[in-house]
Amino acid sequence: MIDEHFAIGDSFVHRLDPRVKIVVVFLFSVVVAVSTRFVVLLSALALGVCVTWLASLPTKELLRRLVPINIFIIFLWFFLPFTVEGKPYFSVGPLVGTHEGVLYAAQITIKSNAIVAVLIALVSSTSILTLGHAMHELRAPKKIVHLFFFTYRYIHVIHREYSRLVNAMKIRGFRPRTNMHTYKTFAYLVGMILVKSCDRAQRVHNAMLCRGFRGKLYSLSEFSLRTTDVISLILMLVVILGLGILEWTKIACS
Amino acid sequence: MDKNSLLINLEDICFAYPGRAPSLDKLNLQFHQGDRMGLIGPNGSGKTTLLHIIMGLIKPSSGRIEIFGGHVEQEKDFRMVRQKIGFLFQDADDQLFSPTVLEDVTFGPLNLGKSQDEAKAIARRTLESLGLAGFEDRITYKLSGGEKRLVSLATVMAMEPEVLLLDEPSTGLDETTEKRLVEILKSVDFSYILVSHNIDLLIETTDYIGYMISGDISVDDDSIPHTHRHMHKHGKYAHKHDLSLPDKKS
Amino acid sequence: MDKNSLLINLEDICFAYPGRAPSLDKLNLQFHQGDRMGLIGPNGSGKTTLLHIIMGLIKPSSGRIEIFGGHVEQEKDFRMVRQKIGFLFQDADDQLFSPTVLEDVTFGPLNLGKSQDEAKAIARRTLESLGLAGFEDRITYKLSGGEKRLVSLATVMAMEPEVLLLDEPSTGLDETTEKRLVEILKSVDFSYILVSHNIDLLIETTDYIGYMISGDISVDDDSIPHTHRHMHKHGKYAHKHDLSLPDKKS
Amino acid sequence: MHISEGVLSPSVLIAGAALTTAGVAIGMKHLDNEEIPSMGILSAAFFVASLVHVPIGPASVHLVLNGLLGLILGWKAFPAILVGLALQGLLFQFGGLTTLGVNTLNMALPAVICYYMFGWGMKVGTRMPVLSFTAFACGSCAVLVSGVMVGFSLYFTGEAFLPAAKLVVVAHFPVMLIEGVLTAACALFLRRVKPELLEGHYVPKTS
Ligand SMILES: Nc1ncnc2c1ncn2[C@@H]1O[C@H](COP(=O)(O)OP(=O)(O)OP(=O)(O)O)[C@@H](O)[C@H]1O
Ligand SMILES: Nc1ncnc2c1ncn2[C@@H]1O[C@H](COP(=O)(O)OP(=O)(O)OP(=O)(O)O)[C@@H](O)[C@H]1O
Ligand SMILES: [Mg+2]
Ligand SMILES: [Mg+2]
Repeated sequence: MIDEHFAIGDSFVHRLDPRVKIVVVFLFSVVVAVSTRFVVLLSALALGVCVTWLASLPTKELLRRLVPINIFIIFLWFFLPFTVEGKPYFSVGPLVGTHEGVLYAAQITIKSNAIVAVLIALVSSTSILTLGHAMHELRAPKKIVHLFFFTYRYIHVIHREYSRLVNAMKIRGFRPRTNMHTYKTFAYLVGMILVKSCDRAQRVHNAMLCRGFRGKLYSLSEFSLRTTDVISLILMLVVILGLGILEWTKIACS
Repeated sequence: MDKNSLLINLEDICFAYPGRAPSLDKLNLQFHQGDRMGLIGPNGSGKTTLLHIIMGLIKPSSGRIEIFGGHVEQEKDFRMVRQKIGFLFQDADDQLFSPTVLEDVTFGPLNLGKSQDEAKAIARRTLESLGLAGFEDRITYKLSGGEKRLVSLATVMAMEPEVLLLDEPSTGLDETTEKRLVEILKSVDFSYILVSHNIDLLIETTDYIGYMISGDISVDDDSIPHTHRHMHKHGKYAHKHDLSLPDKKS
Repeated sequence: MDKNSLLINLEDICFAYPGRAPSLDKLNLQFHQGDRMGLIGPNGSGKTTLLHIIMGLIKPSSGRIEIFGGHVEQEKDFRMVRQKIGFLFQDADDQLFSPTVLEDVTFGPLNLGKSQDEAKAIARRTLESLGLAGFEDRITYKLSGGEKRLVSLATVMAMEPEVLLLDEPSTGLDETTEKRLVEILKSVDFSYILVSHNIDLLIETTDYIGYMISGDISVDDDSIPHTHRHMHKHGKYAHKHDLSLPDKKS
Repeated sequence: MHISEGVLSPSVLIAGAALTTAGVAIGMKHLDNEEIPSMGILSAAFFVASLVHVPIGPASVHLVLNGLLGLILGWKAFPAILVGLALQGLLFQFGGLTTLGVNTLNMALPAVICYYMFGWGMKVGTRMPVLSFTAFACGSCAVLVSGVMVGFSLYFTGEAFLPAAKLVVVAHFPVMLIEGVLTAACALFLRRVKPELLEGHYVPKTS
């Protein structure tokens, strides 16, 4: 479950400098998130599709990952067409859907999918450790970066401990149901994970002390921008700027 | 069920963890009522994986599993299996999750639909039979390594299984506790499969030894001594054990 | 420092975890330059506790610790100790906390004030000497159990210690990896204390064996064979080891 | 509940990001360099615990546990949740960059509030019934406040979200109950097994 399927690969996108990817994703997400014009949103979505295609990610897995956000979007579709005021467009029983409401819901749908498509294509195609190093290079606070590294490192160890406990419950005939026994068992499971992690924290701390730890953490990372990275960065910045201008001129006109 | 009937029958089982080379590769295994089988093999040869397959904790990508004469495939088939086969995990210290020993040992029986009182009675009985009387209210987390291992065994035995699978039950145990474990194994009349890197232990507690290498088992007695420096011991004890078979209580 | 000088000298060390019976009880230990000491004893007899005391990870309630000829007591005294004594933990996952192998192995040297480049050079050299060349960019959590153990050893060796403390380094390892470990131990010219439940391993890799029981050590060669069925082996190999002492490279 | 990318208005996104930055900064002040490894390991534990799915009738919900997290970590809940959500986003695409601020705030602020409201109940010597009651209240309140904050995040984006926001809050009610029960049982477990964890002595310190 916590494997990084998309990080394996050797497409053009996979080989891009991770710092470039982070900067691009960030600017793209911000610009698209504040945009409202359909021209802009549709171009953004088209761009998202292009980038995922460039990253040659397995389509099925990609669609599977789009499911969670779209569930929330579908939930919104049940409300927004009826609650946004405007010209009546259709009706379901006593409820009247408006033109504006449908447009608004459509806008959100396109925005969400465009942002997440680019996020998946650029960020999930990088291993999380590389991303951490790139964040460090981009001058993210050191403490946060190290917290990120340690959390990520030990998620795997603790997840293994967790699966062992779950398996131990399974082989003793446990079946989750809606009852107190189940809730109590899960509470014990959570408690046990916390207790074990606490002990592990102590042991890791000791191991670090034995290697001269005095509160200073280091990261080794060297990235070097290649020409393709610089060109891609400039290209994408121009595209994002274009989207921004397109959106902004609307504001200027209206 | 009659003696020497086929309890576990695996045919051409293949399994690979995602993104890994196959851990089990067309593995075949026949395990009969009354068998006490040892299993040895290098790290990563798939011993633990095999036991997990039998318990239905992971599903093979191909192959056929028959247990107690029935074909098992679905999660609900395995629920029945798990009542009859007890499994002691590698790292058995990780098997306990309840605050007290008594709660942990009653967990299995409660899941099998026993009442609180019945479950407690079973738990007390099991603990006593393993020499753990008086441990009921101890906090599991604070037990010593050896005690945890024995309590884990109690939690499995409290399910009253017919077969035991033991994955390296003696690693990290001192000799006294290991001996106690051996005594327990020798005294119970279960059929069992015991995985260990310690050939002396296997020789002492099992009738025959399978050698697992890169996802397959060979049960060829002659091939084992070459892999271990205690070969003279093996020769000596193996026969003694073979002879002692008819003495078993079962 | 001259050969056979006293490296570690513990006098009447007492220690108890809060609310427990004493784990160490008036323990005395003299450990000299060039010694290769084995330590065996039942679970909970205080072996790990002893090693933690030496590293200053826990502080004794009474008694005196002298290391490298100096009295150590405060945290800052122990900082010096930790540069000269390397400690291999029981669980490799505790020791490998960095994302990649190279980062983990350079962690120690960097803390000792080496520059990034020096640290990397040391790390590469250490990895190579353990047969782990090419492991630099592997992700630590994806290593196999045996690899993790060897990389842990590398992280400790990269500190270039004079003494090694090894806490059950071979548990859960198969014979191939265990042999590799034994070869490494035999080839390095460290003094070390090796804790293990496996007496064969101790006999092969150490000059004498201490037996720890309820918080105290007795280094009485005669007392050991009685505790183990391989006594004939011990008698045989122990002498060989004693003889081989002067041959050491150091 | 996570809010997807592209839903919220810029002002809500900016406010969320700003408040989260402040919260994380305070959390980081409480955190020595030396504690970072331990905090990371504990955050990882909460991350894994939040993958637990508990059944409720025919459906199942995953645990949030921000009440318990707040009790144990206090202000450090902010960095812990930030990192946890970032990793969730990277691993499962449950959220993205622009909503990271709002989503962190919605989970971490209730955790901190509960820390101040119910932290006293976890001290040594509290009687068992008091402990279980405060733990229950803590677990359910944290989820309730989270739900209300998610609701408000939507409502502040536009009046049109009001019915959806109300439903989001209502959907949190059953989760509240489960979280309360689980937090109480978990606190009792910790009290028996490792009481110092509940009192904030979880980080190893070199003395
Ligand atoms: N959860 C897992 N995810 C991915 N790969 C795994 C997992 N568990 C085991 N493996 C891999 O599957 C192979 C078989 O592992 P398995 O644990 O069955 O070996 P084993 O014979 O029990 O070894 P050991 O003697 O060390 O216990 C190994 O290559 C191992 O790295
Ligand atoms: N962190 C701890 N808190 C409380 N008690 C502890 C702790 N660690 C060890 N003990 C207790 O101290 C005693 C000595 O433990 P120690 O770990 O030193 O034994 P050991 O000889 O290393 O055993 P093993 O062979 O199982 O590793 C045991 O009774 C143990 O239960
Ligand atoms: Mg195994
Ligand atoms: Mg120990």
